[in-house]
Amino acid sequence: MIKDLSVMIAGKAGDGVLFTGNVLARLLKRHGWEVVTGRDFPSNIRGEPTRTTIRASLNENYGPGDLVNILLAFDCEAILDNLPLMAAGGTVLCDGEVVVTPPRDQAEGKTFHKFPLRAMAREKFGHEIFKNMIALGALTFLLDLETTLFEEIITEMFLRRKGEEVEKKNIQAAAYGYEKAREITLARERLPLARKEDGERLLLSGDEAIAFGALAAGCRFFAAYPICPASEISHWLARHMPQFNGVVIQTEDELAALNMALGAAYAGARAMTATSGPGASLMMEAFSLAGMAEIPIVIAHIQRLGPATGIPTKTQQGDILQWVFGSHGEFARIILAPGTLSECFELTTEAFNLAEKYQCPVVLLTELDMGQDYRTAPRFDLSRVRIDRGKLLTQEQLLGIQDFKRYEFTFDGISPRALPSSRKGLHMVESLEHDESGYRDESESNRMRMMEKRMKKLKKASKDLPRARVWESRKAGAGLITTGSTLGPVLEAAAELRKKHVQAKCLQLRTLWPFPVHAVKRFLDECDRVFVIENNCSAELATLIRSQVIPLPEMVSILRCGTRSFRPREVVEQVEKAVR
Amino acid sequence: MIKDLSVMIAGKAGDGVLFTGNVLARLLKRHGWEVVTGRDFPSNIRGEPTRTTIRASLNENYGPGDLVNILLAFDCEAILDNLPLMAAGGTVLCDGEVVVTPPRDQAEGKTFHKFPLRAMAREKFGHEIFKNMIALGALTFLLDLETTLFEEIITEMFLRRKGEEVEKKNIQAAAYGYEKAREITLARERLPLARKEDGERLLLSGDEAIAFGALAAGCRFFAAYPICPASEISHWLARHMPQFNGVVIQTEDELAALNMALGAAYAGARAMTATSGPGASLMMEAFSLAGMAEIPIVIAHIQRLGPATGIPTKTQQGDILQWVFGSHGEFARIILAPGTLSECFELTTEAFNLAEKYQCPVVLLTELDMGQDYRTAPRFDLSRVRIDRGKLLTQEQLLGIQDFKRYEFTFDGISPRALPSSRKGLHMVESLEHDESGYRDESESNRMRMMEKRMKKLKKASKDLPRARVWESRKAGAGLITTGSTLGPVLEAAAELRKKHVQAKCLQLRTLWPFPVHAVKRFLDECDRVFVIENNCSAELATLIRSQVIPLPEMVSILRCGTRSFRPREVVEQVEKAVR
Amino acid sequence: MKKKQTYHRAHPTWCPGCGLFGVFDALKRAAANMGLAPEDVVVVTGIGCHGRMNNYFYSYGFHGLHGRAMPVATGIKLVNPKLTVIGVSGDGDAYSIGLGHFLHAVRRNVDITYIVVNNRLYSLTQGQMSPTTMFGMVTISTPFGSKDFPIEGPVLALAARGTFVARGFSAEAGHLAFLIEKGMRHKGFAFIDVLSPCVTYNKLNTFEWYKKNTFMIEKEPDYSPGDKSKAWEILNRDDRIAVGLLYEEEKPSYEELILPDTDQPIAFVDLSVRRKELEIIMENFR
Amino acid sequence: MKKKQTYHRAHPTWCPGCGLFGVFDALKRAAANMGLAPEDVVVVTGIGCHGRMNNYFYSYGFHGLHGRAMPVATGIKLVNPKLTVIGVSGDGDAYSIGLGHFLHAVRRNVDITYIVVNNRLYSLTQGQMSPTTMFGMVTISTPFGSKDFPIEGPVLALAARGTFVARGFSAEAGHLAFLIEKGMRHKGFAFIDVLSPCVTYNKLNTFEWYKKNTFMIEKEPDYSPGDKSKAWEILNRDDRIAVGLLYEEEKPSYEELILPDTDQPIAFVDLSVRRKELEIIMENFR
Ligand SMILES: Cc1ncc(C[n+]2csc(CCOP(=O)(O)OP(=O)(O)O)c2C)c(N)n1
Ligand SMILES: Cc1ncc(C[n+]2csc(CCOP(=O)(O)OP(=O)(O)O)c2C)c(N)n1
Ligand code: SF4
Ligand code: SF4
Ligand SMILES: [Mg+2]
Ligand SMILES: [Mg+2]
Repeated sequence: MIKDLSVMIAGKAGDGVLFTGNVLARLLKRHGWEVVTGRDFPSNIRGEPTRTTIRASLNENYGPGDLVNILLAFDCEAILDNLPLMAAGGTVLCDGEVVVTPPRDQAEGKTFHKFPLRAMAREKFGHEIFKNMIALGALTFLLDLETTLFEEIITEMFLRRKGEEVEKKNIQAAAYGYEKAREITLARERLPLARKEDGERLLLSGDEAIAFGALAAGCRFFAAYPICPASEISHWLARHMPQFNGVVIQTEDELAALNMALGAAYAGARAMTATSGPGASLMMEAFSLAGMAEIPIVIAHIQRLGPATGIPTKTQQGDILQWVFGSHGEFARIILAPGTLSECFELTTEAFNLAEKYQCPVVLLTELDMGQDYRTAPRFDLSRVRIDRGKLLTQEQLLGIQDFKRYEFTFDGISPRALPSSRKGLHMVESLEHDESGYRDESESNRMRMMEKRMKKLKKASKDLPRARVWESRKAGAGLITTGSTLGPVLEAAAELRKKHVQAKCLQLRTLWPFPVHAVKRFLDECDRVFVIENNCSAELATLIRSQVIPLPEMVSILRCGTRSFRPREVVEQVEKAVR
Repeated sequence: MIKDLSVMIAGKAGDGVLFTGNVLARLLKRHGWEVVTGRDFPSNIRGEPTRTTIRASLNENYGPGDLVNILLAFDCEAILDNLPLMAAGGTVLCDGEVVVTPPRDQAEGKTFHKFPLRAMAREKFGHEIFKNMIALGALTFLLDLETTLFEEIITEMFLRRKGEEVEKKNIQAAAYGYEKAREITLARERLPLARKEDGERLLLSGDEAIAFGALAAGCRFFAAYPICPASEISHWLARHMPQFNGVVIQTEDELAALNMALGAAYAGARAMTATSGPGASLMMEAFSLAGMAEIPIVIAHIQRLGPATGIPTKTQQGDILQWVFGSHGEFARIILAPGTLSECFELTTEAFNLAEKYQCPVVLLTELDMGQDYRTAPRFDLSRVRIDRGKLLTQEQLLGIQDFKRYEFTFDGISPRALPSSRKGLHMVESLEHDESGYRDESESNRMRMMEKRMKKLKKASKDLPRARVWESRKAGAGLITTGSTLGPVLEAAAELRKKHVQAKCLQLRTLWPFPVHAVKRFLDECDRVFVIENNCSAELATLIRSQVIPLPEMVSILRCGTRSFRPREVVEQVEKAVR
Repeated sequence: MKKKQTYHRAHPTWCPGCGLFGVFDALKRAAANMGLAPEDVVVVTGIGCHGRMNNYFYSYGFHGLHGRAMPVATGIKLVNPKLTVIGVSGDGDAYSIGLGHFLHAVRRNVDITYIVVNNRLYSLTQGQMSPTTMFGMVTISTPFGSKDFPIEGPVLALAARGTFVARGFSAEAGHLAFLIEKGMRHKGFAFIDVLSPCVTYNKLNTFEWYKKNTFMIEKEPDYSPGDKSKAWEILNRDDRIAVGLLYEEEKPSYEELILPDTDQPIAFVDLSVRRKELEIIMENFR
Repeated sequence: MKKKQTYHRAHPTWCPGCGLFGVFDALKRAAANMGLAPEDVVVVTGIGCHGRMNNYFYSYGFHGLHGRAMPVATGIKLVNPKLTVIGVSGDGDAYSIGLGHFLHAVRRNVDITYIVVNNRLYSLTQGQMSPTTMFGMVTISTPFGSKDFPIEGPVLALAARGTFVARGFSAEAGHLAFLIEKGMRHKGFAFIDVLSPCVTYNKLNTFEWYKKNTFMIEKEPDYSPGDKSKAWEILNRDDRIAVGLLYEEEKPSYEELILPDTDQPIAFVDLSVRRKELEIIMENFR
């Protein structure tokens, strides 16, 4: 029985590649499989090559795999680029005018079928749009999936939104594709998948998990400017916020987005914004204001490939140091980096507490492949969501206080907070250096105390932050340090390395700032060789570690400077080479 | 004979404190002294305490000193704050309604004179405005300066601009102050200064030196948005640019400033912008564009105290890491940090060459106290200014080329450049990832090569950058590493330490990025104990060093988190404490 | 009605004679007339001499970043619509770096009163040209005279579909107080450009100059602030500058349109986890 | 006169039927009519579907940052006034994130031709509301309908003292080419808002919708583009959208005013160190 496979859907922008892949992902998930999609898109609405790869496993599923077992292409030319990725024994189905002859060496061991999806759709169902359902039907056959489960999904998608007729026609198209595949493929090409209970599991994107986490955590004000790959957070919240009495504002730009969110947070909302690449640079000024005025704010940054406009549809981890060291002046900030879908949810809910407890900006730093790709995850546990608003005072508490000072010097640096309209809470929020009541004060003595007050909040916070996670507790030959969505390939690589008798353990940094010095030191002590694995060109994570941990053993950086995330093999090979 | 002294002028914003101090500085300079002013201003136009301290020495003058010898206050209250800074035997002259009794212990050994400047000005010259000239006259007496030299300066200031009458009246007021001081002060209070030839020396601010350097280096397009303490560069250039056929544009904001300068640089100008604090954060997005599109641009950043609006009139070194690690995505950048007035000029002229040779943004990072304070310096040597436009092709060269590619992959990563309007030079400037001709290309293979190409430019650049400077060549017990305007107090502290038999040597980093790893390593090898001295709260320079130099000995950070630069004594004390 | 003194926190350190004193006075008067509790008012200011207003006017205050007063004010108003939110900017703050935010706030018609203290210069930074500096004027940044054609806030606000467009003069604090009060009572975005001499740096647009070059539209016989083309015309007159309420129109305000429930300010909504509803939403992910 | 093909670099990958094809065609025609050498033209674009124009139109091109086309174009024009500088933005690029820059470019009257391809949506990012999206429209970012009141570029340009304000329609490529050519011949800032359907995301403002809801002012009997109040009036009409040259005025352009010598482009000025002059200036520092 097959327990792990990858299906690639390829075509041109506008072909419905993403849709097809996402439906297949859902279908596999309903069969109890762990699933992750891997989209690879151009930054153009139409006409350029596009693909998505669905990785599915019966048990653990860390992320995109090394090879593809089935390739379904809406355009036969697409197979040429993708053949090198195909596993031996793979099957290729393709549609298109052009007849393509793959190079002999790459074609060996693979089976090719011309599968005229468009023609079938046109002829049998009167419109090319049905090509995607036919394709999915064919895949359902190839993977020996339950047609009833597929029909269920089709009904969910179409019945309510498009009516019965559309639903039916789609079911028919799926059935047609199923039969056609049976006709043309060979029995040995079929991959009979093992099954499991779907259970309570979810299938969603990181952006959705963040949006849902925000809603659960009481975020009631979200302001953002559209940008790939963060917009989905905004779109999702726009649909659900009203039910919770909250509001989503599309601002005129990113400067407005963060400033507006700061105004909202000051006035009492749990507020958030989300952005990427150039938008993040535009937020640097107001980021500094949040630090100075100690306004709790959550900023989600879904990293795309830079610099400048870069490649908006490709993933990277090239913005780590900007958040740690960027913006003018010095102030307290917290930077969290979820590495799994569940953490997207959990760290988001936690981010709002941290922002309010430590009255500082909290950045939720993730990547395009985490934000936009779909993954399975256990159902989110809402009973574990806590709301802690820190030292926010109620009207009653304020009335009981003698001389409220918004920026009072306290032992832990955290001052009481009052919302505008509160009686006895009147104060200033000041972007200039200010005194305990918030009024401008440029004296050196005040400045020194205020800086110390604002900075020391992080000392207390360090104990309260998402801890670095260690996989495998024994002493190891190879220690792999990573963060964010690179975790998936690294964990898979570690498992692979262990199979090859390289004792590998992993450290996942979930808080990047304040930097978890002790956790890293402890990990370093337990490893013979250390590797820092990150999806960027200039070793940002390694640079950060070096700047914070002293003394430091030698570390080897494993980097990717391309347009996608790591494949496990790429990590395995480099570690092996160094260790052997 | 006196060889070193400090005079403080204090009052309220609007009193002409700065004017008075600057004239005194000029006067001392004309006597052959080395001079540096130290302004300490509120960020308000009127009514708040203000002071400036003129440090003057016959020989070396590194920066502000530890103590003040003469205090002239337009407002007797001002003396209270400043008494603790006064040297034993100091003299105080003050005007004002309020009678102030200084605390006994602080008053001891100092002489106080009530000096009714305003009343004298009103009575004798019909207007309070003459109070400053009277004050200067008094100081001329106290320091036993040449009245003829003073009259010369008055003539330079007033004759052409305001006419003979005004000039005369000012000379009279000065003479009056001179006589009055003679009347009321005691002989022992007079500090007869030694004299030297003024020679060809200059007295100017760092901002002026940068502006002059830009003009000399062929900068012909300057776009900026007003901001303290960088505006002076703009103001100076606005006056002088037209003569050189260049233009200064005041843009609508900092986003426009950098983008406009990039357009200008692309079209062929040597272009520049200047900013500070919040303005720098606003430039982060276009900074990234300059990196991606490989546009030569010079950005001067005169650091003020942050975060947010901070204290716009106070100095700090809190924006180092923003330029090294800030902005989204990864790209080549060069960061220079002048430590002396001469270097403000030299590094600016060099910045334009580096920008064009390596086709990347060059940041000139300095501080408010360097930018706005006045210092003496040897005359700038224009014969050493070279213009190197790198691989910029002329029309003739282009006509001789087969297939011009703006972003051609070359051995050193630097590609040929053509200006719009050139025949045979047509190309795209693209903020998206692009191919050799500049057109959008999102393929992984292209991306990898382009990133490598852009990044490797810095390798070649490293050999071409302003070298780190070492003071004192022998092996030392204490190695002091610093950058920017902190150099002054550090050098003075080192001299002081040597007097106290602590062998101290200094390393001044003049290029912060690409980081001069070897120079630092070599220096580290030559010192027993290492101190990193910087004017900020979070040890940015030390963090940078740690992130780049491996392995690293222990380093002690000496930081200032206040509102002014170091006084030498503050460095001496901390080093001594650690070394002894 | 309250006393004007209620809002007097401290005596300003603006240069003696500065137009900002008139604005400060008018603001206090308007607040007094409205009888506002200082705790129910938030004054959001820009960066500039005008930005010191928070130091003197007693209420909640937010002195944010240069040019960003409007986004901040919008965020505050949406989260707590019961607050009276007043913006105070300068001509540089509102018409230069903040121009985009200003006009977007206008078009959204958020219920904010926005006072732009227009001294036709960047005063706090020592007198550089601003977008309202007159053509040809010599300033520290334009030693050979300004070459930028000026723009006027009220014209732009009208073009961006402003529902309340006015111009005051800081020498006429009583009239200005009347405009501010009217602006606060206006449902939606009320914009008031205030002609306000900077006595230190602006030697051209002085009190006298304005007295000569302005006229009160309230005194024009047939002027009605309901007529948009009239407003446009009067704003485009070359000879003299119109002062008064130039245009007013009724239109739903942004918070009415976009908030699910204006009576339940987001600021005070109960945040306890609404598990039942969230569990149902989670079903969408299955 | 040149051939239209001169400027055709590649066939666009815009969605078939997109209004941008009309703009591309009009731009080529206008350039051909002007007989411009592709090397003497720089097209500066914003980020959005419109931003792909550089990939198809053959000339020097600068595809910069979202919303920042105008500062870049201004920098280019000032440094080399002999270039024909054309800006191409979208409604998001020009009227949302770039609104400030747009209006400041208008007021400065830099000699640039600025074409804003207005499809009333953020199309490249999948169809979110833009500042010209009609009130109430459902988009991916406004599932319950847009609550922002739209603004119109031409009205704002007029208010910012634009000297050339026009509106084209991408279905009328010939007329649009005429407007663009006229804009390029105009000395100063020429602004053209182009009504341009996004066939993929905008199901409301379609070609048919525009045909029904626009009219050509050139066909209005007594319309003259020299009359500002007329232009204002016609732009404020609620019933139908005016297409054509709405307003034109003669005024010195920015580069004439601010450059010491427009005949000596900064781009090609000799940079060798002018020691003598510099030594004299250095004397000021003594
Ligand atoms: C982003 C940013 N750029 C520049 C500055 C410097 N700055 C402070 S106030 C000001 C302009 C003030 O002009 P205006 O808004 O008209 O206020 P006024 O002082 O005239 O009241 C500027 C440019 C800043 N604080 N922030
Ligand atoms: C600073 C920044 N924010 C956001 C984006 C994402 N983005 C790309 S195109 C676009 C809007 C496009 O709308 P428009 O200008 O109308 O162009 P169209 O696609 O409709 O032609 C946005 C928001 C970006 N590239 N840069
Ligand atoms: S500088 Fe001008 S605007 Fe500022 S306080 Fe003084 S007079 Fe008023
Ligand atoms: S998405 Fe719309 S604007 Fe973009 S190319 Fe397609 S039709 Fe044109
Ligand atoms: Mg002003
Ligand atoms: Mg658009």
